[in-house]
Amino acid sequence: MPDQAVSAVHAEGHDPALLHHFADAQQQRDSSSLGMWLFLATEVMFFGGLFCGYLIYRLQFFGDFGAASSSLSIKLGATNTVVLICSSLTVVLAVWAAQHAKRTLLLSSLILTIILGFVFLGIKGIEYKDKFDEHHVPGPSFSFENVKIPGQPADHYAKPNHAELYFSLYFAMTGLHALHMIIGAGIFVWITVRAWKGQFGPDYYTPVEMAGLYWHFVDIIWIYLFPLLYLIDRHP
Amino acid sequence: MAGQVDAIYIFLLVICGMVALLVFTCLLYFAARYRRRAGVAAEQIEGSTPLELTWSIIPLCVFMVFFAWGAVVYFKQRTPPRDATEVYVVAKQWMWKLEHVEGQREINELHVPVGRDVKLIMTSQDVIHSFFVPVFRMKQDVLPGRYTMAWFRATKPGTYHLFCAEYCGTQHSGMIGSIIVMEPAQYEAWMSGGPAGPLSATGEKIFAELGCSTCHRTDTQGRGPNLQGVFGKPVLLEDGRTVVADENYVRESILDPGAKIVNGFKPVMPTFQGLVSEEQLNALVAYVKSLSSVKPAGTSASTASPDTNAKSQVE
Amino acid sequence: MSGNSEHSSFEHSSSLTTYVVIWLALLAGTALTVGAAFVDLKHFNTPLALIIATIKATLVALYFMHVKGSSEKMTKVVVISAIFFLLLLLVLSMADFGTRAWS
Amino acid sequence: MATAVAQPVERENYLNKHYGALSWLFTTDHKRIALLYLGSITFFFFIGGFFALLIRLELLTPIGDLVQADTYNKLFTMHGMVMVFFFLIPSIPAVLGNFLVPLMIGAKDLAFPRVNLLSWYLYVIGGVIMLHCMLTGGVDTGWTFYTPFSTAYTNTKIVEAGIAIFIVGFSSILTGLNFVVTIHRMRAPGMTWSRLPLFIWAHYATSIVQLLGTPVVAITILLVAAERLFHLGIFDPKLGGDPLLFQHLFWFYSHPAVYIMILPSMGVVSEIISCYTRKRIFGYKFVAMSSIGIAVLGFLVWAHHMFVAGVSVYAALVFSLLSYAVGVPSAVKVFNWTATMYKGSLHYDAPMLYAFGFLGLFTIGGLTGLFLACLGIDPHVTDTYFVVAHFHYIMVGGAVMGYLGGMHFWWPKISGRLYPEGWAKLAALIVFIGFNLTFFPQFILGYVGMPRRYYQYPGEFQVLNVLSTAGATVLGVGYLLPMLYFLWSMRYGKPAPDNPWNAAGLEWKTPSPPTTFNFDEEPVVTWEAYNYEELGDFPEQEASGA
Repeated sequence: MPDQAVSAVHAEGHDPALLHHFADAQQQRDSSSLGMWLFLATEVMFFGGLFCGYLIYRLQFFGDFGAASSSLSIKLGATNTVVLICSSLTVVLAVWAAQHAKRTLLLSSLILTIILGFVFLGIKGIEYKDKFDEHHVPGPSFSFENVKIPGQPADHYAKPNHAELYFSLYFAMTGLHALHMIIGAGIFVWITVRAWKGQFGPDYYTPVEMAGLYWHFVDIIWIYLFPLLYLIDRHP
Repeated sequence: MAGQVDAIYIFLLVICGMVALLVFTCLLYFAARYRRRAGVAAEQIEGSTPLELTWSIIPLCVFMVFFAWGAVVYFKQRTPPRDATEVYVVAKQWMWKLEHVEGQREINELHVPVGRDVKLIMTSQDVIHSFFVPVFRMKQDVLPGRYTMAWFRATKPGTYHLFCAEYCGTQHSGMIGSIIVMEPAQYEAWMSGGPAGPLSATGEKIFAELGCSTCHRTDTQGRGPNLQGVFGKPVLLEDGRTVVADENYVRESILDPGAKIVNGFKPVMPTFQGLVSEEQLNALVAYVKSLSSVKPAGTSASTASPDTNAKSQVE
Repeated sequence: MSGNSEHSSFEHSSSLTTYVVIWLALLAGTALTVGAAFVDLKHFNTPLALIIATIKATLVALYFMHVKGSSEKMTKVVVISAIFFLLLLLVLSMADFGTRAWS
Repeated sequence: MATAVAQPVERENYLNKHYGALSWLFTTDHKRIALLYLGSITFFFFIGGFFALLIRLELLTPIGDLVQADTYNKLFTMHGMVMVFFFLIPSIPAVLGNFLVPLMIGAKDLAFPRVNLLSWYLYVIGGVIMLHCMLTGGVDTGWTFYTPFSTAYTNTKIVEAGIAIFIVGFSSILTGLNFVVTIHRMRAPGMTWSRLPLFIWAHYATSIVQLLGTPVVAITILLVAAERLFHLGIFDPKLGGDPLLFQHLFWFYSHPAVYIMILPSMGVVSEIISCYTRKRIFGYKFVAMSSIGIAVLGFLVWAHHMFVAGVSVYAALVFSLLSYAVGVPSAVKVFNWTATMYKGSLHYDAPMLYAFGFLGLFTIGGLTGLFLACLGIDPHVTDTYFVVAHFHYIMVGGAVMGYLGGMHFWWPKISGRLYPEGWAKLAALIVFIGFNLTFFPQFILGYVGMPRRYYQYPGEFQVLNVLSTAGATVLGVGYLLPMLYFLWSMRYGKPAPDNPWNAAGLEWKTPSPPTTFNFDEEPVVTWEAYNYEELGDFPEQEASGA
């Protein structure tokens, strides 16, 4: 029997969501908010390692990276960016709804967020399938023969091994981002279930806000990933 | 070089020794002097910012002296003299393969004359190794995929340890050898007994076999740039950058021609990645170097003394 | 807009219109960055794309993540230190890779 | 020596409030989680120590005759990985930190108790995976697992070890996160930042490093695993990848990690020195700020591990300069501790002996760090036993001495029992002698040129290696003693009063061992930190001679 359930005797006018060791709800909300922001700081450094590798290799092999990046479809990338931005909006609406006890708006925006999340993952799946078909997945099956380097005179061909390096980075970064999307979607399903049970209201909406912070962070990562991976050297 | 490293080491040893001694005597003296005595209470001292500032600033200044002196020694260690005799080193899992420019090939041993600068041009065939000669106080990691340089000048004949200092697998501790420093006379005798011609000659042979000469012509303007006198000089690239044609540039141009295309030329050169072994690569680099008069050592046709040759070449 | 019960302070929320405006700005930013990619600005393409992305990221952080209105100064400290240490990693490793061509 | 054991009056405390395995395995009480951590890290400490002894035995003779070359390579790799990730990084923060941070700031518990328990479970899961990896083949790349060797030229269990380290790294992140939020949010009224004990400052600085550094090694390990499993050749030279990128990302974390190991010990030493000299630490602000200084500057210096690795000359200049800057806060701490002794009323119990040991050995370790940061000397001494001696002086001489000192200092509070003073002083002496005998010869070995991680070595190095092995055995005995008499004291030790050393600090205001919620009513802090002028002298311990 975990300890804090025993602690009911301590808190006077016990608010069900108030954990025993916090003095009041405000202290608890501030702690969760600070805790989540610190976790997001670790995530910034986690993706930071990948961005560092990307920065260094892109400066070394600019032409080949441009050629490899041109093989990605901008349409899908741009739609994914729009999808994520919309999901950020629905998340903000959800938090606002929880604060103002608007149950239907809360539930609908949460569900919309989850749907948009899965739309993003769907589009990502299509892109990955294209890469599989075009043999652009690093490994023995990788082939990137005679692809011209954009912006260079006609007979400049990209080096296959540098292109494989690009796709290694591409799959590492977008794969890690997609994994975070899946975790995010899972969190929102859990939040929706709790919202359905009516646990959130004007005086207790922290979980929705924390899930929102996480989702916005994952959106910010994609805001950087999209131009860096998709939009190198696209001009004629 | 070893003398300078020892000098700075002793300098640090003395200063750090004094600081350590000072701290330890203070500790022991305070420990004895301010032992707990009945009725004598400790005197609360808040701390004194000026004192603390002094023992922050003074160490920083002393550290800057260490840094500056160390940086000077490091720079000297990292810039090989221009006229050093060159030895190509290929590190492989658990052995050192060394080739003199004059053509001698050695495994785990390096014969060098006393008093002459020796420049090592090193690369690895597999993992990271590290060329470490404790007596010369010299260590330099050897990386796969590019050249790293190191140099030394032996001052006393003898046989000295050569270790691999970067962990490289099962026989990491077996990857040792020796540097044999000989009197110049002995060295010449050892050299003359050596096999085939100089490394650049083998390089020339490979240059012809692989068909490089069809594009890189010396007489007329072929499809590839004329390599005469290219080595060591800045090269204007197609995208406006200028790079100095050093060993790494030549190596990269052979293995990855598209990376730095010379201004005014087409990227038609195929890659030789996987077609050329490390030893052949070293020979080709030695040959390209020998085409440029900057390097006097035992090169092809021109027999005139290096200085005049350099001038005539430049006009 | 603030809720009825007194002890729940809502400095963390702003009006719906702000959210929609920010949302439109983000969409515009996306369109701009895609459009700009097709214009040949020599070596300004990448910095421009990064500037647009940074503006979008700051908008999301300030308004959607409520960094702007929140009375909590620790949030700002954490955000700034995270960015500082990330730049530390990028800049100091560039100190090595960037200067290799000099020697 | 065990006088008639006076049965302690049975008072409800965190140890006897609940019984049974479940109450321990599902506890969210920071004190119980500290004890869970204590058990698990001691277990790993003796595994790592066992490997160390095998390494030293092998090096008794120049030729490799105790174990095969591969086994030796796995021994030093496992010694490194177990000691760094499973003992040194969690030891003080997870045991003493978990136990004392809430007590010292007057809180009932950490900010996120369940996250704290999750952190321990992650540690155990990581530990089990590492144990499985060791028992079924181990890893032979060195704890630094440099590419391309770790990604392409070995088929030992890198991915499994990587997953174990990733999980344990996550546990370290969660501990750091818990501490930062607790220190910010849950201080008792009156406990302002300038009244915080220096132990808390040290743990705050450690948590900054844990939070911002560990994720980078996490992504580096994932990339190595991705390269081995899915051919994502980010470090593969054949694809144009750069092995130095791995080293940059690895050392970006692994240098600040050494500050994760040493900063908590500095916090412990500050507490011990102020108690046993009955004095305020000299220059509280400087010592507190130097902890934060070390944590932040620690992130700027990582490439001094790579001066000979092929980085550009200019990068080496930048990092050597910054490495000297990070030396200054450590120097300030040592000078301030020494100045604290001045006009003190010194008393020599075991914790104080460990604090003196820390001061001596950390000073030598720090000063030899200056040799390694110097660009002139580093090419000669890096990757030799000079570097091995340097970081053992800091980690074993500094961190472990601090850890043992802290364990003795707070043992009465943790277990409610007094440890046998005589045995403790003896153990401290043995540890000090054994340590110096083990590692001082290695400085000379290093400068003479014996490379690191060598299974066989030329004959002329043997004498120093024999000395070092002799020292290792003494050190091994020295480390066994505390475990024995601590366990002994749990059963037979004298019951400890609430404040056996009459020390300053909120944790001494709770009964020992404390109740589950630490403070019956919320404490209000009105006194400055280390107010020894009000606390007066050291208590006359009737059994102080035992």
